[in-house]
Amino acid sequence: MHINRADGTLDPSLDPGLSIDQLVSLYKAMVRTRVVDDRLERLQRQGRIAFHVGSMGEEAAIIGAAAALRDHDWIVPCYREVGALLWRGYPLQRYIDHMYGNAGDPVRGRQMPDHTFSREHRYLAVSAPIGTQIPHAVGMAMAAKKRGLDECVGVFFGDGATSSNDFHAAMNFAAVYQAPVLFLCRNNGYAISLPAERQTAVPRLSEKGAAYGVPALRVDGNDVLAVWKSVREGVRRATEGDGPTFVELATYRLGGHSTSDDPRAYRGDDEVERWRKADPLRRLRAHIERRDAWSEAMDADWRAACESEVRECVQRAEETPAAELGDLFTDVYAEPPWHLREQRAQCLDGPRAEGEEHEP
Amino acid sequence: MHINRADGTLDPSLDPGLSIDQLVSLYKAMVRTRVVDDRLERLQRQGRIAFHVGSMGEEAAIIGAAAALRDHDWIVPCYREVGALLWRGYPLQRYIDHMYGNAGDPVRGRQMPDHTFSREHRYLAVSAPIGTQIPHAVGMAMAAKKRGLDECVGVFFGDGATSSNDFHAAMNFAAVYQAPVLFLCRNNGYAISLPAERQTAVPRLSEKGAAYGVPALRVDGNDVLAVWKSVREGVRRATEGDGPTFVELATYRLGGHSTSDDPRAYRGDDEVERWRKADPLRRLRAHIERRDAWSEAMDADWRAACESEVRECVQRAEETPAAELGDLFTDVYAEPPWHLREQRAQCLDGPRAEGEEHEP
Amino acid sequence: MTSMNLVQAIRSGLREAMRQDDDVMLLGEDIGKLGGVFRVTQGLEEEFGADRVLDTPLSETGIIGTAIGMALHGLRPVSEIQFADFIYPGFDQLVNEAAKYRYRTAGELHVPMVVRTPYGGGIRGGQYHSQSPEALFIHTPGLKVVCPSNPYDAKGLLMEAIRDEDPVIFFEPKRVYRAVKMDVPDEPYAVPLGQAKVVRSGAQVTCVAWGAMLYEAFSAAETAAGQGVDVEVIDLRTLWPLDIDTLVSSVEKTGRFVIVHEAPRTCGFGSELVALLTERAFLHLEAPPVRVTGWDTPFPLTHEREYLPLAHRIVPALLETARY
Amino acid sequence: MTSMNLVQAIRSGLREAMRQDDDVMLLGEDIGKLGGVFRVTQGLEEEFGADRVLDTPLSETGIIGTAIGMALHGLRPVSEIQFADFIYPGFDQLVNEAAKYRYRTAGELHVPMVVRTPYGGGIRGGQYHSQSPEALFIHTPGLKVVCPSNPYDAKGLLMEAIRDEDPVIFFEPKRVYRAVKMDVPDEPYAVPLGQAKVVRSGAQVTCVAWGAMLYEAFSAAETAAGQGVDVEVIDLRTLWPLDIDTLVSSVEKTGRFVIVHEAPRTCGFGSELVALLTERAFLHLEAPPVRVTGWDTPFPLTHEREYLPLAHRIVPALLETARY
Ligand SMILES: Cc1ncc(C[n+]2csc(CCOP(=O)(O)OP(=O)(O)O)c2C)c(N)n1
Ligand SMILES: Cc1ncc(C[n+]2csc(CCOP(=O)(O)OP(=O)(O)O)c2C)c(N)n1
Ligand SMILES: [Mg+2]
Ligand SMILES: [Mg+2]
Repeated sequence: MHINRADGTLDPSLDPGLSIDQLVSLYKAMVRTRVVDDRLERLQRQGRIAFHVGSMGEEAAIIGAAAALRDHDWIVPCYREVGALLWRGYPLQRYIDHMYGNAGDPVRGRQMPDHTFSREHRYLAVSAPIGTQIPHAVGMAMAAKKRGLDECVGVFFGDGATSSNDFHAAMNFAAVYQAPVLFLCRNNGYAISLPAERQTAVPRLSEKGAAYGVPALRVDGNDVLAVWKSVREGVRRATEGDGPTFVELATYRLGGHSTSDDPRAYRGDDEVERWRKADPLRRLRAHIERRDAWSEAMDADWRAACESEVRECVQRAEETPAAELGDLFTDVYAEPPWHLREQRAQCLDGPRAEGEEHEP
Repeated sequence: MHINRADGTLDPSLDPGLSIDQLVSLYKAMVRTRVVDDRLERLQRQGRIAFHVGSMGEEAAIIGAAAALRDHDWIVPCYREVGALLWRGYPLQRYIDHMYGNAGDPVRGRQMPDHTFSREHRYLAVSAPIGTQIPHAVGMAMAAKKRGLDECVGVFFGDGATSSNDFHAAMNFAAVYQAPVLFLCRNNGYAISLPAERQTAVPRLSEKGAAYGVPALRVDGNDVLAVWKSVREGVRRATEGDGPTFVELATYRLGGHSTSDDPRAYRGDDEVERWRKADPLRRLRAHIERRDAWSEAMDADWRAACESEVRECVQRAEETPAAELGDLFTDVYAEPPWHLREQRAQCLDGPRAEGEEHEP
Repeated sequence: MTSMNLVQAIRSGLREAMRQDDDVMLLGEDIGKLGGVFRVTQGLEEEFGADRVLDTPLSETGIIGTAIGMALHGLRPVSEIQFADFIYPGFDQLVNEAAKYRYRTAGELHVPMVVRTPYGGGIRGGQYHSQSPEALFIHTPGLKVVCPSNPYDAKGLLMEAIRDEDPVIFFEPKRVYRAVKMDVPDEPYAVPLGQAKVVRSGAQVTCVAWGAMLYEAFSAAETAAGQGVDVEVIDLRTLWPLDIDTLVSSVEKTGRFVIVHEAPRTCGFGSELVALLTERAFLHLEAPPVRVTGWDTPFPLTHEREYLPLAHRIVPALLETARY
Repeated sequence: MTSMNLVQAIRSGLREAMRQDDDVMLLGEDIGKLGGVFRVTQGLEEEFGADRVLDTPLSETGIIGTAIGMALHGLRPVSEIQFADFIYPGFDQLVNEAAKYRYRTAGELHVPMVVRTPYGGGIRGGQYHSQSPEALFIHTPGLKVVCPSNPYDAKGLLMEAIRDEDPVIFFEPKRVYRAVKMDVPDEPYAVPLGQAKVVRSGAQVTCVAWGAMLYEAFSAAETAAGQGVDVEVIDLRTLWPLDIDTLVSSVEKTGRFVIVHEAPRTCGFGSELVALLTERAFLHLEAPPVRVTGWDTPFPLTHEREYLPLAHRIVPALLETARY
């Protein structure tokens, strides 16, 4: 599906009729996410944060899908969807604190950067193992259904994750139990270095729905309107008792897999250039400009506002002390058993690490 | 696909043209397997063997597929396919010895009954965890392909196994690497007590091929000719470099899951009775009788011959001593390390278990 | 009070937990109409309906993975893994997800769930229906591991595990399922997690066991008594977190100990117990610790009674330790 | 001889093994053009072709499961699991299949394969890029477990592991990958499995370590020497089967020992070493055994240097043990 054309016009037969305010909000959120991404990448290169996994090029897929879910629907993320969390109003400061693993980090310096969560925003916790979150989403959806709640769950994952054990189990359980869940597959062309064409022998990931009896479609993931419309339709199906839907969001990862990656080792600049032209920000901007709801000046202002917002958050994060050492030992269990109380005391009362680790 | 009609006639447009001798051999093998099954079930009820998992009703699927593979193609079994191993000439005595875990057991009393193998007959080793053999088959097929051998691999598994992690990984790898492998899915209607309709939301397991780009078809698994023809076509594809094929062999498990099962807890007699009428032995017999290659008298003679063969094997197996105690410690590694040499000595030199285990 | 075997007591625990709390759900293979291959859940689908007793597709990844999602949503899923030998397809979900959820969300989200699974040998199950993988889970911070030896403890521990806020792996000694009967209250009750039980007090050697091997340890202790050696037998009941105090005081008293378990010796839970007790009771030790365990081979079939650490192997260990 | 870091030495081992034997194949995620996320396989796809260096779909089940099939067919697959933390989706294939194949076919079929995987902390990887799950595999009869600490051993052990007829899990200390350089022969050579190495001899305390922690143990020993305590440091190299003789003779000499590892303490390999050495050198022991290990929590991020058993925690353990 394809609605927002490159020239900024919409396919009138498919236009889901979002208001211009909504479209502008979406655009602004996409730009903000991009600005945050840019800044974090620079911070990592400067050695000020350890790691970042960005979403450059995938903003329409991520934020469009988040917008189509209702605020009380759960989002179960992979690790590249912080744009969806920010869309829901998660404070940017909290995210940046998390990136620094400091005392303001909601996960208390226990996880790598970009592995945050927010119960309040109904956004489950990121974990690194690929695919594991997919059955969680199905279980949550089954729980919501059992409790008779008008609630569904949208779970994000990548093209690579379709090969995981968890994807297979989750799709099957979702169909068997008709769980109100949306499988939001960000096909960004690569699983680190492996192109999607070598991940699987089928040309479209949406063909995987057929194995399970999960209705599936593929949409242009760089077209925020197509994303919104298909996901909203999935929400409707889920909440009307029609079970799961699989939506392949066909997009492209413009950046490296993460700041640890060097994409030039496995793909050509020409390919990236081609996709830069399909940048989802550019496309939506063309549309809202065409409708006179946006302009060059507004764009510059908004970017500047986002930049200064991030700058302030970063400054505060760098001034915030590290997460407490004692936090190392809490939350393993609801109540710390004897051995953790003992180990905590040994650690806190023992010698501190100084200087470097020892290598010959 | 359906070729051998209930009245014994064949659909001429689909008849693969097996010779009447071949058909008689197939029938005889099917009867022999049934007789062996019957006898083992009785032995288990008499407490003379611990366990048996039979193939009553599935003989056409198993033996038809084995016959369509070439002798040098590997068979990778689930646990219900001893008929395929016997078809390849595995000595019945060896199988019965295995069922007794005695000194003649090729696995030296280390595995449960019906978990045998034969390298010589290119029949891999049965293991109990469901689905794990499927990627082995793909790896073997990839190896055969890499070595340029004219060899393919047929792997058996049940309807339940399609939900396993291993099925998913194996189908995907097979398609990505175009491995010369045949996925032989015995859909016998149940995974222990769970009906296939509740195992997955798709009505035909062959629909699962679409997710991977593995050509898939469903055939009447009680029709040995349809089984043979579809599997042989898969062999042709595999060996001509066209990659994997998935064949759903739609059949029915007339007996319990194993001798430990009580199928009346989850299915009605009427259902079983309906399927008894579709017994694959009956159907093939009707055909070969119609062609005057078989008769009531020949049938009785053949059954009697099989029965006395089994009886003799059982008698010999019961006279054979148990597998040696020292065998407990060999074959963990190619060479026993110190700890196993030590443990072996402790065990052999230590006290022997007597009488019963201790329960209050 | 009703006289119940282990299967009946566990069923009673499940039933009472489900009656008390509508959020308790069961998931597993063949647990519906069939009532599970060991019939533990017999009658529960009938009583509570197929939306609380989910007879699932054949996927341990799916069972454990969706149970985690249910628990995150506030339900209390109790999964059955048909045999402990088949828990590995769900291993990633247990060790990387269930075990770490509370930690990685700083306590805001957690996974109150129970995974029940029959374990151990003695039913002629060979290498795939006899395993005792408890050590793998004890090595995983964030999981609790329980293993009752008798019907009374089983029901009480199970009900407590279901109420517990952390993920609990609940190992059921399948060899004991129908072999032991005792009076069990029909109403709900709890046996707290984390408390071992001295089932026989003695002065000369401490013998630690759990699950099915408790009976072997007990019987060996009786035999040893006949030969003048007075053995204290401890049933761990909860393997982790361990009741360290009960163990240390016993060993401080006896100065000698023998650990019994079915799993292979190397890196089995016995090694941790030896390490903990040696570290903590070093000056009291009068004999080297001894482990009587399964051998370091896959679980065999024909010779399973020579593989298992049955009384005939425990008795000499007790006598030698006492006389060291 | 070329000066190589650990990554280069392992790559050299793979390259030589592949040149020697056309049956040696590589499988793993991103191991092709990218050369793996740590670049260990860089250049190998180019040299040996994409049909010997399989850049696989994202499935550890598929990688290990198909590798088993290849090994059964006579190939010598060497799989890379991108991080040890991600080995669990393939755990069932490793413990139920690879480990048990030889046993369950009475030696007629077996699985000569190697699974390489970077393990351990120190690279700011948090709970999913820092784990040390060696104990889980040591507990599994049928698997061998190797963990080199330096480039020379790594190449020699890897080449030997590839030639070995049994499945070998080969843990690579990722913290050492680029941190250590030493002269390594360009040609093939073997370091035999099952032999530990005394890297510093000493009379008063035995300190056992492996992988990245060897350097911490060594450094702690030097510090202790400055305080008058003479420590013997042993690099295990092969974790299982263990070189028991080297360990026991050392402890018989010193009467005291300290085990160091990154994995959580409980049911870590340290507990087995404590148990074995206590059982076998009981009368020589003059101090309780000590384990300096990762804490029993998931692996943290910010405080990983307080989680790891670095020299600052080993030194006091050595001194206290020596002075006990
Ligand atoms: C089970 C597992 N195996 C391997 C990895 C290493 N890894 C991290 S991200 C990644 C690729 C994921 O690709 P995809 O699912 O397409 O998501 P994307 O990063 O493209 O958004 C891999 C292989 C992992 N995290 N988990
Ligand atoms: C991983 C795993 N989970 C559970 C089991 C227990 N189990 C043994 S057979 C079986 C059903 C298999 O059904 P299917 O694949 O249809 O094969 P069939 O027995 O019908 O031939 C189950 C659940 C197992 N062996 N392995
Ligand atoms: Mg991707
Ligand atoms: Mg079946």
